[in-house]
Amino acid sequence: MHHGLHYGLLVMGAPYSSPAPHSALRFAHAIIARGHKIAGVFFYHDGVHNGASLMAPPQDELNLHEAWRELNQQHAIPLDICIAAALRRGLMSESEAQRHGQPAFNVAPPFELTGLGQLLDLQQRADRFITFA
Amino acid sequence: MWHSLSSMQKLLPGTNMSESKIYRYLDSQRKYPLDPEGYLVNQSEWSESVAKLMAEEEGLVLTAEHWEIIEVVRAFYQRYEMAPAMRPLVKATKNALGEEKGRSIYLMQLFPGSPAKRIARLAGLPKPTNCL
Amino acid sequence: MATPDALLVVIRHAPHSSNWLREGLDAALVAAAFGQPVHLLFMGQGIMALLKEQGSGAPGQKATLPIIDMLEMYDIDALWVSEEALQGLRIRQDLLVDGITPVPAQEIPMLFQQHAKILNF
Amino acid sequence: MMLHILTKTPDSSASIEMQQAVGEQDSVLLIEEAVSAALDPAWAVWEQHQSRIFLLSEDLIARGLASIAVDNELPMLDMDGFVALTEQYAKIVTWY
Repeated sequence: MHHGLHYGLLVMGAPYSSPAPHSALRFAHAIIARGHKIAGVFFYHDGVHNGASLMAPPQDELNLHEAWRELNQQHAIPLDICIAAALRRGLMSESEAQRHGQPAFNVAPPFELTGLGQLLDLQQRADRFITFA
Repeated sequence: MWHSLSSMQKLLPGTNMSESKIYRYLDSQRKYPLDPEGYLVNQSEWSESVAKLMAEEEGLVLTAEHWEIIEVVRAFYQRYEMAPAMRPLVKATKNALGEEKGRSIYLMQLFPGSPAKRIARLAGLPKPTNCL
Repeated sequence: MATPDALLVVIRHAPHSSNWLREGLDAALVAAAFGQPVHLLFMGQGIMALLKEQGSGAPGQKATLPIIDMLEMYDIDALWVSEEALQGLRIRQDLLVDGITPVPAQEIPMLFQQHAKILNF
Repeated sequence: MMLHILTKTPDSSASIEMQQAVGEQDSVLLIEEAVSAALDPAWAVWEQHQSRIFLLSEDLIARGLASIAVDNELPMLDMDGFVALTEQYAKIVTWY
């Protein structure tokens, strides 16, 4: 009866400062295990740090950035980051680095910098919309 | 993984900016640096002649009708410390100049493309930061 | 009072404490700019964003009051505050900007029920 | 009818604000720091929402609070149960 729901996730907690990204990832895998789909994950507020590709925790700890990438690779789940929240906090994709004249970048596909419109669109499209913060 | 942009090293501050494709100058005397999207780097440098130069390179001749809209946007920024998106721009124009002009079609005719962004640039305001 | 397709944005954080307030208001502004009806509910410390005597920001920070004043330009007219929270903070309504509607404690759950879409900041 | 997720301790402002918003038909799920509510079976919210309030078991176990929750006869859900709960509520609000 409740199978095949589309979930949208909003992640606003920073990796290793907040338990939110861990909770969100475990929840994401549980959603899929129950036969549902994830329409997208949107990162806002301090959650944008999940997209930092320079993240290098000790080898025996979960690398949250890698964990999100794997979720994307295994289930083709879009990973969208609010561009204004990211730029403020020093996260940039290659094209943003070019636009801002910066010598390096730290956001790469499958993470995408996008507008808040994407968040509102995800909330509209999803059958279930859940915030982790 | 660390992404190095070797091709961009020359753009680091302190290197020769004139070779850069990112920053450019509005004027031939190189007085007014622009950011990669054509916004003024130093807001305080804005003047009516700067606006005229900006408009010129966009192929736009500023008439009295353009100027009154630019004034509306500058007043909006003065009051709210943010450049307006299209919807509040229409409302602010309506409040200041009346029903006839406070319509998106009118603003589109004066500033074709995306009026909110174009006017913010011509008015010497920072790029709207809203996640739009 | 509430339309089914309106977005309810709940603001619970004060100015100058974190970026929750600004980023919450940003979400409200973007939704409104896209033409979605937006209602704002201020709870707890979030009420501090409505104090009319707020000065300009702490050094290097932008003030919140201009954004609150700007909401009407985005057609965000429904600004609700929890009456209970007002009393809890000992804030009289005349200390707040104009156009605020106090909501009695027993009606707060109703506001949440009436909105299909909610963002909680 | 909706689901409230609380992530902060029972005495947090998030918790107080959530209590102001919870309606009679609503359910409550306690995760992350909120599972410390297991230590206080006298917490008003246990009384008010008896049959519709749950603790996330893996967050309890991680914090060493699982047997206390069992002793106090408080209802627990695992991650799969968390998803199942969200299936029943079209609207979910997180308090943090």
